[in-house]
Amino acid sequence: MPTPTLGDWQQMYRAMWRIRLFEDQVQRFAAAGEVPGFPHLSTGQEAVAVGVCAHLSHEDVLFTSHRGHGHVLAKGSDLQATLAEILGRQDGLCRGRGGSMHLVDAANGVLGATGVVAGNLSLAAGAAWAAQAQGRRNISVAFFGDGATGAGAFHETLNLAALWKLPVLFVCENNGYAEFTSREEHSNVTHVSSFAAPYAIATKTIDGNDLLAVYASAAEAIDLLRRDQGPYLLECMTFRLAGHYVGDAQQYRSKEELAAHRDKCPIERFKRHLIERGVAQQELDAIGELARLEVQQAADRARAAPRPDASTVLEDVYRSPALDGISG
Amino acid sequence: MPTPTLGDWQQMYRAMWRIRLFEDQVQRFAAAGEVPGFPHLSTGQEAVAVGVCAHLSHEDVLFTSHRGHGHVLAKGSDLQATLAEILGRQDGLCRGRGGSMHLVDAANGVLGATGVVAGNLSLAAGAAWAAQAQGRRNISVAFFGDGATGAGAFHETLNLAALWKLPVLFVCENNGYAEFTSREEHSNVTHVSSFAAPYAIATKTIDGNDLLAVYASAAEAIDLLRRDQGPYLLECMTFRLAGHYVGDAQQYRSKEELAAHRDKCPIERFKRHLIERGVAQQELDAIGELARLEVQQAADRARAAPRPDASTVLEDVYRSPALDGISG
Amino acid sequence: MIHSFIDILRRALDEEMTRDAAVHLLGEDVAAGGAFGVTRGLAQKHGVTRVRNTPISEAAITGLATGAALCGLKPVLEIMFIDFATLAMDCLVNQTAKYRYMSGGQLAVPLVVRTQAGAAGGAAAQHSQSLEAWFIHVPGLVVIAPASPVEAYGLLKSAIRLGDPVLFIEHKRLYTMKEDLADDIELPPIGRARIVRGGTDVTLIAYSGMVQSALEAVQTLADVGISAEIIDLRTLLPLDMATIAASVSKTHRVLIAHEAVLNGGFGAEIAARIGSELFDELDTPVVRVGCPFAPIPFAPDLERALLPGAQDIVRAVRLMPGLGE
Amino acid sequence: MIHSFIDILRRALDEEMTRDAAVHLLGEDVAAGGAFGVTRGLAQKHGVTRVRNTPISEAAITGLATGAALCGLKPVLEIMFIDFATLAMDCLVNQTAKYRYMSGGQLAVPLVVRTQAGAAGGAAAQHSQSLEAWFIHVPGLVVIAPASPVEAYGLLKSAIRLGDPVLFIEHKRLYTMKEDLADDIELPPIGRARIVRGGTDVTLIAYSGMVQSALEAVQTLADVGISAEIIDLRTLLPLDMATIAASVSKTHRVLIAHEAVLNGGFGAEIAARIGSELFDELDTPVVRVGCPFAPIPFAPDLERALLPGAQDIVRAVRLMPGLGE
Ligand SMILES: Cc1ncc(C[n+]2csc(CCOP(=O)(O)OP(=O)(O)O)c2C)c(N)n1
Ligand SMILES: Cc1ncc(C[n+]2csc(CCOP(=O)(O)OP(=O)(O)O)c2C)c(N)n1
Ligand SMILES: [Mg+2]
Ligand SMILES: [Mg+2]
Repeated sequence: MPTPTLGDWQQMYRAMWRIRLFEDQVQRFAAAGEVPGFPHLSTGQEAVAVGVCAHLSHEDVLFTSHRGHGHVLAKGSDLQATLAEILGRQDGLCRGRGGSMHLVDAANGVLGATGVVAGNLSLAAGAAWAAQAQGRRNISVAFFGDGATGAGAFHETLNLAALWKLPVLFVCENNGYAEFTSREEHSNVTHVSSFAAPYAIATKTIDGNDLLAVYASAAEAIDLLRRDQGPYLLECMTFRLAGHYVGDAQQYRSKEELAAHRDKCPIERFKRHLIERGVAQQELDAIGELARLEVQQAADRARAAPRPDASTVLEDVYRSPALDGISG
Repeated sequence: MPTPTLGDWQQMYRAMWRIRLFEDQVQRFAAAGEVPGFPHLSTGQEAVAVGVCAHLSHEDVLFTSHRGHGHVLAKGSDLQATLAEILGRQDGLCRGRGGSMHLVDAANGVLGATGVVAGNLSLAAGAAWAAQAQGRRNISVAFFGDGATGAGAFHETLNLAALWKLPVLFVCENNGYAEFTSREEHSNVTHVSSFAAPYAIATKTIDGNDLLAVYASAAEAIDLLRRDQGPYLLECMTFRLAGHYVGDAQQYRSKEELAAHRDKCPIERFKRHLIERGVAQQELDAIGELARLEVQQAADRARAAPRPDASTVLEDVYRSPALDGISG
Repeated sequence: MIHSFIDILRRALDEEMTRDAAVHLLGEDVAAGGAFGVTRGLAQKHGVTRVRNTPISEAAITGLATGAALCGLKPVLEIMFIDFATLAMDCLVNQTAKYRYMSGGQLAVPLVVRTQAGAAGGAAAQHSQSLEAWFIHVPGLVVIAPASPVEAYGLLKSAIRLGDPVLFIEHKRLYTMKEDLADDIELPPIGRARIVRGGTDVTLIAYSGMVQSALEAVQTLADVGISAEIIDLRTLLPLDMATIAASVSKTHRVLIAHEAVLNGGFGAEIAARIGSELFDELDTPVVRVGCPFAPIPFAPDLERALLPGAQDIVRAVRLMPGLGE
Repeated sequence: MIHSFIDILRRALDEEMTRDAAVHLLGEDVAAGGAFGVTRGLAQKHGVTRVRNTPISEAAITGLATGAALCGLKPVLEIMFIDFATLAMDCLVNQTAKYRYMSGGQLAVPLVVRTQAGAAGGAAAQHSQSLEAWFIHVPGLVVIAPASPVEAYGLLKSAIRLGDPVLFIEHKRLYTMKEDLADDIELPPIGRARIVRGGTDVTLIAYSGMVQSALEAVQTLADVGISAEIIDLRTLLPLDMATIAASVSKTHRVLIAHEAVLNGGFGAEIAARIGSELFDELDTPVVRVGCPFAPIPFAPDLERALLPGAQDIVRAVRLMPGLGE
């Protein structure tokens, strides 16, 4: 992989802003009662999504979790179609069938998001198996939280992926919480990367709020995968600045803890880096403004988009035309 | 725990013979078509059962797997009642309802055996939790095979047991195979004990065919558990000298492999040890003969035992009398 | 005193914990109050060793609770959404439900698994299912699905005291429903349905969230001169056929309503039994109202279109020969 | 050529693997031939990368197969006993079945999950269940349960070519059954039942192992002058109501037989539909024969006492008003 140019880095800076502002927009829509269900925001975790997805092509596939907006956008899915899906509109990515926790954008390699914690991991391994079996070079990426390591499916999948040497990158966003329960309370394993050792899976724990670190480590990991040296477990230490879902009163953590992490905001941090590298504050402001406009436009259009037609509710239960409209 | 006397060791020698001859008897019964289902013999793995169970009281509880005859006998269950259960008789441990894979002898602390691989592990942890919650000193033991480490339930349970510091001893009989699939083919993790590390669970891999080693390591482990330093994962390297189940043609392994392991028979090995310690060959023969007679008598009686009365088939679906005989 | 469904569940748990030291709660986030606040404050009151947070390990925590139930505890396990009970089916079905039988009566599993089901507000396909039909197919389990706060209070307490494994299904749409709880309520027996409202022309059989829909429907039906009797099953397993028989022998018409997918839903079993045991009592075919054959879609417009409701009951009753327009 | 059920399954798999490079087999011990020998020799022929042994990880291998199906493979996954499908329910129900719908039609899951069910010879409570009723309750799945070798051959091939997720249930008691396979057999369509034997007095609806029991019963019934028609459903989801309706409109009497527990079994759905759609055709109540409400016991005497069989069918038919003694 060629070293990114300053322009590439600026694109990534913009990508992070798009996610941040997108989530802010979802938050506003949700507060206004316009988002069905309970959206989980990725605010504060943008560097992981952007740093990993910067290395992926459309042929590479991605499976995310309940907290997946950022990953999908970083992979390149359309802002408006993604937002429209979260609003439950007909021109959303899944025609309003999936919603916030179930974004799929097949053409862009976003193959799924599961609301069941850890449910995506084996799917990602399966996609990697298909690539391996068919001799394709693309890889598969699974994003998941630290809470998912409590689930048996995580461990079953590690074993399989190691045994079959699957080109799958497991990216854990260790944000220290599973809902309202802190990491210490749901596991006495501090670092998710420790689970790789028994399987001799390559692994690393990095600062997930440092875009440079994420980018570099993902490059390394993905390079191994593309050379059949998979799988890889990348643990990104991060923090969600938002509640578990929109509306979470966050009584389980202190104002001080939150404040301390606000200072480690990945966007601010990368901004300081770019300034150090000589990018003008104005230029960065302009990038942020551009992202704001993009999100604004997507929001306006998504909100104006038509709702699904109730008469289509029984469509697409099966692929086979012969099974269309069966009642059981 | 006081050091065993020579007499204690001789009792353990006898216990191993009882298991060996019991399994031989099951094999003969099965070959004659008298055993329903597909019994899994523990031939060759006797040292693990005996070395661990020597430390358990009736209050300590045990949960075993599909390959559990030896554990149940070593824990002290009645030969005849155990065999009667395996033959599906009315005076079997479970009145013929359970069978070979599902031995329960509650009064003796044998709380279950599951035919679903790894299904017993969380139950054992639960029993340990109950003891802990009620301030009892007894411990809980789970026996399982190396194949069970592929199951998510194994890992979920390790996490829970470590987090809650449960007094549960996980005893893995690593016999190198899961059915017809060798360890190398179902995992690239050589030693099951490696799974303990992430959780900082105390662990050890030992020669499971060496009764002395099993006895000493189990003593150490159980001592930790009784001092609230649990859980513990004890990996016993062993080998099943019989097929996966009675009737298995064993095409997946060579005659040489089998022969090599016959030489490592835990009973022969322990016999040599006792002779070195001055026990007379005659005395050992007499012990073996005693075990043979015991098993023979149990077999004769179990075989003569009545079959369950078909009219009782709907009994004991529920405990509550109000639910007796409901049809749904 | 007026209680919401959530508050009344908490009260029942609190009282049972006070009454019996063997009762322990466990589940994801329960010490923090649980995802829906049902267990709020209970860890503070009864201690974190009796109200235990667990990792996200539905399989193992169900096994843990089962093992503990074998050894003297009376655990109340929370599975946050019934959709995640899919992860605990081995234990619930192969172990928990069968323990007493397989041990020849030696052991029992006094366990309550509380879970939350049903669709509301765009929770989408993986957080909205009604899967009770799976569990009524499993000998050894008891299945309860209360339709109101007061019912939930009594049924939960009865379930905790039962001594056999109970799946206790709470409908997310009922959580905010409020009712007055009398001081000296008698605990309802497990396995007995209740007549929510008497009527003479048609029997509406429902449970959980659909009892509210039936109540709504009854108003509309009354306006057109149709008198409907509502049976709230309360306990799905065992099923109270006696109450059903008494009602159908009077009305000779039956409609069964549930939110679950129609095909293979619990309504099929009820309809089959009525068709067999009350064949001669039926003036018209048994009608089932339930979810058409699709996963629950995310968009509210679609969700609404798919879910059965009061209008579906009204429409179906009015199509019954003899009651029609 | 004469084939056993096991051999014919192998042949179908072999032919489909030869025909379509996307077809891959996976499961515990499948490279070694599988627990029942179904896949014997296929690894040697098609290579161990197309016939893959897996660890004992029912959840993950189901996810793996599903993920691979999304990306161009057509996996055929073996779950050794349907009792272990309990470990894969999250994936099968929450992911596999719902993928197409939740993605708004973008993706599909061309996956066949072969599994083995039913009781025989003391396999006991955790290796003997018939759980098909759970799966017919899940929109997005197809459920097939063949009743003979030749049927299994055609249905398995049709399933592999379908393009939607199929649960393919093989009955362990049928594995040794033998049949002659013609050379130019036409593949049966998914969703179409077959008339196994024509008759006029009563319709016997069965599938999987119970079709054999029905055939036995028909002999005995013929001896007392009762002419029974047997329908083998073959596909349980979708259900072929047209074939049922045609038969019932002729016989006006129905018995449904399955090995699964009666309460909440698939028979309930069939009975409910017949009761509703064919109400006026029925001269007598629909009768269901199935397993009474208990786990499968180990002892053969008890297993035999519990399991439904030909005599239960005969007895039930002879109790039907108008056909009786
Ligand atoms: C199997 C399962 N159990 C419980 C839940 C409820 N739940 C949703 S998110 C969540 C916490 C997940 O924590 P983590 O994996 O760390 O992801 P994060 O939310 O921190 O991004 C839980 C318990 C679920 N969705 N799936
Ligand atoms: C969940 C589950 N999957 C598959 C099986 C079938 N099966 C029975 S024993 C066995 C192998 C178990 O291997 P291991 O745990 O090493 O125990 P061993 O037989 O070697 O003692 C398998 C796959 C099962 N019983 N349960
Ligand atoms: Mg987290
Ligand atoms: Mg083994």
